[in-house]
Amino acid sequence: MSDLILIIVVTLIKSILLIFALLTAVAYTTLAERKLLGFFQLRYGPNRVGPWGLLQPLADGIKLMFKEDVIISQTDRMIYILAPGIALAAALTPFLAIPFADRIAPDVVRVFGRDWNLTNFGLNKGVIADIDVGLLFVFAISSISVYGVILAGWSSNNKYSLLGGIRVSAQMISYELSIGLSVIGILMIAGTLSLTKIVEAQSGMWFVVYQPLGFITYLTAAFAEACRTPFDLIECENELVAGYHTEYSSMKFGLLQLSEYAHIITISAIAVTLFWGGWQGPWLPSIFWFVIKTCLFIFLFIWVRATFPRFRFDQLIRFGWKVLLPLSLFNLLVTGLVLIMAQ
Amino acid sequence: MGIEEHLGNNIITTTLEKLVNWSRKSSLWPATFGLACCAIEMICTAANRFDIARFGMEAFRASPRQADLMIVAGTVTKKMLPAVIRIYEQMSEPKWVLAMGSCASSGGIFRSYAVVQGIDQYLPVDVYVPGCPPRPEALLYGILKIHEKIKKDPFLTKKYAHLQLEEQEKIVEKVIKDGRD
Amino acid sequence: MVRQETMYLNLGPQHPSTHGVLRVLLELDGEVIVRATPDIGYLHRGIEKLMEQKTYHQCLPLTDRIDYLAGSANNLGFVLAVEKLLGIEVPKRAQYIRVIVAEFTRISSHLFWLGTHAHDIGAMTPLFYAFREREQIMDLFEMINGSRLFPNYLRIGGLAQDLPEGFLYKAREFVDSFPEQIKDYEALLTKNRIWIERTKGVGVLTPEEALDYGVSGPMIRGSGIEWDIRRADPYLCYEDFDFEIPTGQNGDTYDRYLVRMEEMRQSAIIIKQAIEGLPDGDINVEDPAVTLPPKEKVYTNIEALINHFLLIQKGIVVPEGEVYVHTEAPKGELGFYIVSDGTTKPYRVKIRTPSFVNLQSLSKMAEGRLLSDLIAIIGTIDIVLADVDR
Amino acid sequence: MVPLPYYLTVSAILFCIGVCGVLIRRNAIVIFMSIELMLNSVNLTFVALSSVLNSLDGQIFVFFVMVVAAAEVTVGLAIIVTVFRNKATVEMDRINLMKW
Amino acid sequence: MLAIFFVFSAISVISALAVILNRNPVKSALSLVVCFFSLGGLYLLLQAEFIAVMQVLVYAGAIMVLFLFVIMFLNLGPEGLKERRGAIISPGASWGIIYLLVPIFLSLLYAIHHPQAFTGASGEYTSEAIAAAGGNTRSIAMVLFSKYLLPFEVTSVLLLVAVVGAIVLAKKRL
Amino acid sequence: MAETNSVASRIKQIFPDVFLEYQSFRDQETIIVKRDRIKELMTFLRDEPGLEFRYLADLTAVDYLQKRPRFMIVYHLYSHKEKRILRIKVPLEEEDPYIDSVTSIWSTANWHERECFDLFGIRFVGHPDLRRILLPSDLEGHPLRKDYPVEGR
Repeated sequence: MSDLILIIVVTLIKSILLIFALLTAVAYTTLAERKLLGFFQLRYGPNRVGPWGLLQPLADGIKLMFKEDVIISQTDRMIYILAPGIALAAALTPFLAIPFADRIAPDVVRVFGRDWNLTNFGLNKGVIADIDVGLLFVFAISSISVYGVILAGWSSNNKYSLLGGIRVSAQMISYELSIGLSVIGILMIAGTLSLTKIVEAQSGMWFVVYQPLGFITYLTAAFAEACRTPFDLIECENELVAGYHTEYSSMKFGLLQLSEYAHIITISAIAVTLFWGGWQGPWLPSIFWFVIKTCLFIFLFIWVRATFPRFRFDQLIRFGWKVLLPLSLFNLLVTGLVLIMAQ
Repeated sequence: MGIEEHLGNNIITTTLEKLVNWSRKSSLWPATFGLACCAIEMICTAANRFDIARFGMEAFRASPRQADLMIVAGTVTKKMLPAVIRIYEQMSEPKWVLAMGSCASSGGIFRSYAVVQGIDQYLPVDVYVPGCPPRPEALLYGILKIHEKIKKDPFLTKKYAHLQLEEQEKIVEKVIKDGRD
Repeated sequence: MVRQETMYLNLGPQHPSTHGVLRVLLELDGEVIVRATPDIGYLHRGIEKLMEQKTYHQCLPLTDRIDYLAGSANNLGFVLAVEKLLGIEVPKRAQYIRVIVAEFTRISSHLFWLGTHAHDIGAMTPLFYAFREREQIMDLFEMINGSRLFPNYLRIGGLAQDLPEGFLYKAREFVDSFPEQIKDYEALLTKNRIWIERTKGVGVLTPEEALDYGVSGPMIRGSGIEWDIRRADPYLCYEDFDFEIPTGQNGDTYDRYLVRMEEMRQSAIIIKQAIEGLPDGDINVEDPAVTLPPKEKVYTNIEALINHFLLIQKGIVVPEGEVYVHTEAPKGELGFYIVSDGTTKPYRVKIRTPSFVNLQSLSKMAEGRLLSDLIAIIGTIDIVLADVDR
Repeated sequence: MVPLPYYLTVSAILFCIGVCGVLIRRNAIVIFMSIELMLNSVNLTFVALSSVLNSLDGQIFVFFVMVVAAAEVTVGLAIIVTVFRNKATVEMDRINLMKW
Repeated sequence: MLAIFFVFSAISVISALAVILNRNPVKSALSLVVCFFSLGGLYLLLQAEFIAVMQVLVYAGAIMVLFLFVIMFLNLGPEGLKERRGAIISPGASWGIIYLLVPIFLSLLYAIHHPQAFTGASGEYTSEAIAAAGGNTRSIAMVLFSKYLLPFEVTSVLLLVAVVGAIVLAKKRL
Repeated sequence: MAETNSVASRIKQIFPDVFLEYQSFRDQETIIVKRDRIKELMTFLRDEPGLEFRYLADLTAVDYLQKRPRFMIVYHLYSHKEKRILRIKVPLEEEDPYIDSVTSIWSTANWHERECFDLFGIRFVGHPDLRRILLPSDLEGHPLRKDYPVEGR
């Protein structure tokens, strides 16, 4: 019984800390984006609110919280309110299975005059739940994340939002397949679905070396998954005003916005875990490596946003089916052949 | 309005008020709302030389629901007026209006059958920025004035001045009437 | 239970990518546009009516605000029309300076088009790059007459004043560095796969359609018709300059993009030639009925004082008649049709603005395309709503 | 450990609800969803029995059912879209393609 | 354990009812998603993790998105999402349902509560054996790629046929 | 001048019943015709070899409040080949000012004619979609008429 309590308590502590860290990270990703975009565009970016504009996300958050919350009358109230929550939850949940550090606590801790063995259930590991089918879990949850957008778009009772919702469902069908196929090469090499084991398998060499094509297809599909430029079709302001969150105001809009950036972080973290060795790295503590690598990916996302124009809706679908899918299949084939040869 | 309606009137509220006013001033998102010539100078203000982003204001929101500040940049015609009012009403409280340029303030040089002689006949304007068109610096100055105004806004200690229902109806009637002729 | 019906979508009048207050009524089948009907007039300010109440010189500030991205180009069209009515021609130096100002206006207008067009298609950064150069031009405008957007520098019979000191040097500096800076945009866009995908084959106008719809400027040149009023019907002294008229082949958005990019380069070349060949001399016609006397004379000479008084108070008397003068504004053919009844105020001014006519081809180009293409097409027409509605 | 009959009861209830849906709804898409519901209730039986009988065949069968369901849904929805294009309705009462 | 089972099964039954009783097809689809989720929970209880995740991934993540897409795609008009008013169940149908379903349900219940019907030879995959083999997923893979290899390959053909069929059916012009 | 005169004379020759006057001011030629055969005339001007005014640059109206006839429709044609502008003017009476639409000849005339209808109240017969274009649809009066006050009614 005491084991169960231990599991619950430790997992709770880890989850709360992680959520707190993640939400802060998400808030500062927005600031980083604004600052970096400023940098790319020969501007300063926010610099008046706090030193170097560091308090900007805080100000945005408080302001949104104290803004009037408009709920339009002709809407499906429950779904309308639920949608931002679903979006944010689905964006954050994959972190449950992502190992963010090697180990974060000693094997045995002495609390309340008692030794608690943390090695059971991997409680001292830098992951909240070391799920046996971690990879599948992550993809299952991220396939759910479109519901937030679809529902927000549908329940807003606004044609622009609806178009955003339709776009996301159609676009998701086209890239979800490639994103799944592109990581199968990893599975074949690592021989496991558990994310911790995948990271451990990369102690010798990062998988991006073995799977360059898989990485590229994953990354491209990831841009579509995170709905970022050049695939930010569902909320592109020049066509659909604000897409699915046109009718959202106040903190609900804030949640949608948070979920969008949380999605970027999640996707980057998955990329790091699968292809770039996760927390592996010399000299520094493992968690630093994880954070640094993830930040690099976030930087890439922002960089691309500053550089590229936007695809058209049908072009994305065609791209997904005609380029990404064959590429990832080809990658699969090559990986299989090489593995057979190696045996 | 948001949470503040559920808060009582007590000692914490003054501090809270300061905090919230600070946040509102620091993250005043304008609605993308260019009507005429002044819109060009507004875009210049957002562009790299003047860089409105420094004040955390580069988040030009396309959807009025998420915007805090409506910069009426340019001539408002009678045909456009209903749309302007509608957008203002779609914005969620608290919201501020800045009349940019002489056309928005008074009709400017266009004293003709098609032009509204000043948007303040229909919307509560907080700050007027003169000029035809005002230079970006002038617009920035106007925005800083709005910041000052927000800082002094006693929204917790005094109930926010909602427009009364009747008044609102009157305005709507007036809009419909004026939009027609 | 459900009828299969097309969805009606109302784009604008306040929409981020309608470049102002255009409203487009869309009939959509899924995301395919069945019919796009532009609804204009949201910026109709009655300029033509207002002009009938004002003296010719008072009309000048109004013309600035027609196409507010190219204020001086509108000034130019108007003063040329009035000068034609008067039957005068301005001195060579004034003509050269007018060319310089007009071409700078063209560059700044095209830069703005580039920025917003790219932004509409989703590339944010070109907007800011374009504004970097545009601000330099704004500085130049500020030098010549004190205002950024609307310098209002031209006068009937000449110019408001001679070029300030240092202008030519700065202009020269800009023109020299400009081709290098265009490379920045080209690096971001011209060879970008996504950009090409988004613009090639979108919004095609064949030469026949272009003529039928009466489009002008880069629109008609993009369709492959080499027609530039600067060359076809030279005004000012454009025949003195050596420049090329770029044309496209397919008449699509990409071609028009290339045409405008090349036009900016050509404008820079024209300015360079104009600066090099800038003659000395007067900047106003020597006609007391048109030109204000010099300030020092007004203070010392009674005749000059009366002349000044009359011109200011009454305005220029323009002989009875009517002219239609068209110029190559940045967006296309800008025509002023002025009917004079022999007084100091125009009897009727009709402004044939390029955007008004060009916009008409929108429904033709957008039919059967996707919603995203509509945004690209609106961008490629390069409209300014004040220019459409007047 | 939850007794097997419990699972089977839930499965039976779900199955019957699915049958009801097929019988009473007019909307073709909802009928289709009811069929999916029935398939899922059967899946539940498979998984429950496989766990009781210590055999993986049931789970593998579920796997196949999912594949078939995916295929079925693609084709089925395509048919519905086509029917809608021609008849402008997805109501079963009005879709009488077999009757001329 | 039992409590969790009851929670999941209650959710699944209620949401299944919502599927067929909701007027609005979008809401039906959403209820079905909830139902699939709770079924996934039940699979987890049965220690079929792989199937549980697949349930979420395939059913909730892919198939239902397709459903939603089609519903939203077909009902673009503002009135479209509301079905015609009136009873979902016509009186005649309800009697038919009672006559048809009640016997089915009762016989199912009877069968369920006579478990001798289900006794068979117990397989070799006890939970200990599965754990020893490296988990549920690995064991399934072992069986799938040995005993069921042919059916597995055949399903790929089936999927291909389905994709081709769907394209042929739904595309306006090929 | 002679060349232009030839345009005028050719019109006079082919459309003698509608030809009214030829004017020239500051090298710009104006031909005034009656409204009756305007479509035929315009088609002729567009297609006739040697003229080929393929491009309708502008179409507008002028309100001569005091004069009779009150309105004057003004077409500006441009020939890319000849690089020449030609102005065609058509007088219209105050009572029921109408004229045949040239939309079928040049698509660009569509909006020009709508604008003319909007601001002057001139009816274009055979126009596919004659609605107000610039002003709100429920406005009364036509603002560019000289008897309409500048600040509106």
